[in-house]
Amino acid sequence: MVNDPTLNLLVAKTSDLFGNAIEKNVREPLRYLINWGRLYSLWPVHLETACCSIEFGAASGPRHDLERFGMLEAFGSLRQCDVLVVQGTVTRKMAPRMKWVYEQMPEPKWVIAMGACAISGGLYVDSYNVLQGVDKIVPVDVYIPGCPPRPETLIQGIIELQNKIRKSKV
Amino acid sequence: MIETFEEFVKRILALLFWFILLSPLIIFPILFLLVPIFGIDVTTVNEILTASIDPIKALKLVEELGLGPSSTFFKVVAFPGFTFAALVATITILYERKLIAKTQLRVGPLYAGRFEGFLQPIADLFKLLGKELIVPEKADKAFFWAAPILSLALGASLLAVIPLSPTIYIARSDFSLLIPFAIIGFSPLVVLIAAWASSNKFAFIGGLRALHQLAAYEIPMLISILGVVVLTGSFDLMEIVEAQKNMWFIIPQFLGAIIFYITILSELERVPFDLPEAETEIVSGWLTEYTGMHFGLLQLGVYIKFYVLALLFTLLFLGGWNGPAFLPPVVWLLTKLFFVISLIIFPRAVLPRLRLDQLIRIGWAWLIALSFINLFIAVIESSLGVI
Amino acid sequence: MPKKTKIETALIESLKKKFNTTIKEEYVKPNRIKFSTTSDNFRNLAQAVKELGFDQVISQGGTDYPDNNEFRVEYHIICVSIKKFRSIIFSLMTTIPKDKPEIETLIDIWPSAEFHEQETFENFGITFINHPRMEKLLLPEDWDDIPPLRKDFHLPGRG
Amino acid sequence: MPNSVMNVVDQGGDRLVLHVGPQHPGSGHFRIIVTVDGDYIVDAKPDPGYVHRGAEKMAEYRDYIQNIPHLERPVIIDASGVTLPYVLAAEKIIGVEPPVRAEYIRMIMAELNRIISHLYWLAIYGIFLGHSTMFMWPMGDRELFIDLAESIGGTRVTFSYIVPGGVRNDIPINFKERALKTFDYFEKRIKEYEKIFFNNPLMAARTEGIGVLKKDDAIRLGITGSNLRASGVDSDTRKDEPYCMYKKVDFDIPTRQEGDSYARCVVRLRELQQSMNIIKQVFDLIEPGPVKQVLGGVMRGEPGEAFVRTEAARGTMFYHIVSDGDKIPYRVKISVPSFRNLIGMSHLLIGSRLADMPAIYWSLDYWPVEADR
Repeated sequence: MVNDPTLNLLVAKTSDLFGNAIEKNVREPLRYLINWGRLYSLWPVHLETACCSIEFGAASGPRHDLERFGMLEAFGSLRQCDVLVVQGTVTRKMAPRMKWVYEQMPEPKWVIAMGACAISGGLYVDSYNVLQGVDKIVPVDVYIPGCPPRPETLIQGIIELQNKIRKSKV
Repeated sequence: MIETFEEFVKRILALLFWFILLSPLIIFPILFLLVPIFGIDVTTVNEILTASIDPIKALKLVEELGLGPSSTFFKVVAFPGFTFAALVATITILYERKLIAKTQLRVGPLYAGRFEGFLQPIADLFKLLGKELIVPEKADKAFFWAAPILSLALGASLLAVIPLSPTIYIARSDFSLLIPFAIIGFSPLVVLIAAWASSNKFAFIGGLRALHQLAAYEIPMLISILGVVVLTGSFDLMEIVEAQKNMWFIIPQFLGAIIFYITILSELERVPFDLPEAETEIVSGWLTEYTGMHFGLLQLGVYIKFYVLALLFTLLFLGGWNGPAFLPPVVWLLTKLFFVISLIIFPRAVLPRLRLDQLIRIGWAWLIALSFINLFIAVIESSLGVI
Repeated sequence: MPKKTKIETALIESLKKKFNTTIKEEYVKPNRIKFSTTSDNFRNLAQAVKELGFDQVISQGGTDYPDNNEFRVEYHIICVSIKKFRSIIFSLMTTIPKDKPEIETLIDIWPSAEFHEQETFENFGITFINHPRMEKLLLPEDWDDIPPLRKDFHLPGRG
Repeated sequence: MPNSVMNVVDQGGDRLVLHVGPQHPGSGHFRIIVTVDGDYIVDAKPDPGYVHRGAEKMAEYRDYIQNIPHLERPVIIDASGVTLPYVLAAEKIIGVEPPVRAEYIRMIMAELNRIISHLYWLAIYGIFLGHSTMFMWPMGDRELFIDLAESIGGTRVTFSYIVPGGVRNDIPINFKERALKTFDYFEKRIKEYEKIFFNNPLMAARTEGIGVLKKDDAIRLGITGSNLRASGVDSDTRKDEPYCMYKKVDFDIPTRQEGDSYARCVVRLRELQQSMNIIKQVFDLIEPGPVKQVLGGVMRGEPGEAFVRTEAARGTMFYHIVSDGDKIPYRVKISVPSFRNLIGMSHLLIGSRLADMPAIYWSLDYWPVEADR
């Protein structure tokens, strides 16, 4: 055993240096690369819960064109999807199905709560059949207010989600 | 924290700089230890040092290792083999998305990679690499894993005998036209394995549709290329291309080219024959249960098949690498190839999907009859000495 | 009050001739005719209206009157095939006691009433006898509260 | 479970039970449980209710003005079409008459909404048949009409514009010029739609003779709107029982005799042209004046009832409002066209092929949110 404090310090410093170098030069670029891939390739699940779906449709139309951000419109199977856009009110009948859809999606996955109804129940807050906020059953990353949100607002929300992914750990 | 693309590029450049600076200190001593083990004919250490800054010498060294551009390994792995095919497949994916978007008055991918979203397929690839792989509980696990690998293997093995120019090819065979079609014959099997192993109803229906479709369209596909064989009297792609020096076969074999084009669309499950993946009917068809890189491999396999079939169309009907001499043959080939790829992509923008019974009726009733007529035309032309 | 037109008068007269006093004319306005009858006689009235040519149920619903302890069941019938009747909406109404909320279904007379009756069943708990699908349609499968459109069902937080 | 729809399970054998929805690219907010034998559908059970928000119950807790926003949400594509009959019924109960100019503006709004709704339908029908360009083009052109409606109503889709006593505000000054410009452009586009979609032989092969709804069946099952007109019945509430100022304008009711999916498509395409035609005539008829009758205090209805129907984008929209003299309605019964057309779906699906399901389903223009309310 070496008990010399100077030597110990040297070993510690060197390992710190190497650790930092690896952190800075290997893991960070790698993390950036993976996150970069994820944020430009958000495929939404086709789960329409209520009336906000028409503004989602309008956002994938030519004027707003979500594909600019790498979102593929109307992608088929939820097994290949990354983001669950809750398009409006979630009713008591839809809620278990939506949770099921969320559980079947592969990790990593994100949830966008689109519209006032998905955030808190919105206009239908006192209805007997409406879930007051989708965050009671699935974790939500980005809330997009509006009733319904304009496509521009939806795009803003997607950019917020991209910013969130960009800063997230891998 | 790296947060922007520029920072990332800067960091990578800095890393490269330090690597080049430090490599003589760390890597070369190791190299000197390793050289005797490989038994390379290097007389002096100095040669390695010069090679590290002189590309011509480096190339020679690599060739001595058996990895040079003329070596089999390089041909299979890089050019004109797998890497090149995968690159073309990636470009095809991007090209398809941009072309379709422009037809639909949109811009398509725009922000991934600063310029016109040209890094979009790479982003998709990185995304798929980092995704969780889900194997359904009730799936047949062995086959579920096997299908993506089989799909890619099938695509890759198609590349073996197809030449890109008189000098660029992996292997030469007298039957280089038949071999790809023999391999393509396995693709229904791969689809069926993928569909059956998923143990999903939609996948199963998709698999059965694919089986019907591929079986119905393989026969007219084979018969339609027989016309070319009759005209040249050879199954060798090299000779077929050489025979088109004066006239491309699309002129005497116009009907055959059209039948071959239609069967390509069907074989690749493109619109209007994309029934096995018809989203609004059966979710994603036989791809329904595949996640992450499984899905990526299946798609890559399909797109490599896309490349091969477009290449075959170019070689058989568009004169392959023949063209005015001011450009190298392989450039001519690639130009024609991308024209054919556009042709295959474009129906997606203007046609709806067919129904299974209509598709099978077209296949069995029309295309087979037409392909036989085409064969007769070829026989007559050959007896008249058109070519 | 605007005048009744000829068509409506003719319709009312023909119905009145058939049923005498068993049916009650609630009101007749331009394009709107409303009759009520007892729940036993309701089917006969419906049959007669159908024979006049009124062939589509545009709406079917109930209303809860807790003070009288009864439900009103109302069918709104329009005519599509005969051009001169197209402007008229026929409203047939009956009341059934809340203790025994049962009435015979009319889907053999008007098949278009099928989903409407199903909806009235789940919203009020009114059973339509002989209806093939007396089950939940819009409400969640696990709904175990009282039917929501009854007046004694209160929205959460709205007392 | 009490609901027998949930109990449909695979019995083994040749038949396969497919649950299409609620998460399915071809279903929307709705589930249909189909049993297939080979490629043919032998049984189809619709399972709506995924967007049932209890609008009828909520309407019993809000006064006549407050009801408008939540009643238009279910038919968000056709927001004016769904609020117009409600407002007409509420006006009968409250006892107000809107100014003439407001009636014309209501017509403009209703017809604009019909165009917006039909274009959305056309877009989804394109993608349902696998024709992605036909999704994008109508979606893009729809934005132009949304711009027009937005300049009147203030929002993109949920206007809450038609209120008891008139409309909220007057139309902008240069609206006529802008609208005519858009119509000129769109009439050219309709020709392009015909070229790429309606006259496309593959599209015809997919829809002609598919989902044939005979005239007798259509009447018997209570089918309404464009679906009824495609089966050869020229019934349109705007002609049968004219409301607003529809008796002053001259327009055709497009009908087809075939009753198949293709006929339903073509009828809707012709209706687009008729709607533009109506708006153009309204521009000539409309005269300056007030657009709203100012009502003081809370609106109270007379005890009584009113039932009103209008022709919304999908068919006849029917409201039955019962009032007991309070400021809130006693009962609001909404009968929406989608709900009435739902019965036709299983009728048409049984016996057809699985691949024809999207072609039949969306040709009925069934909007699940509207049906569930």
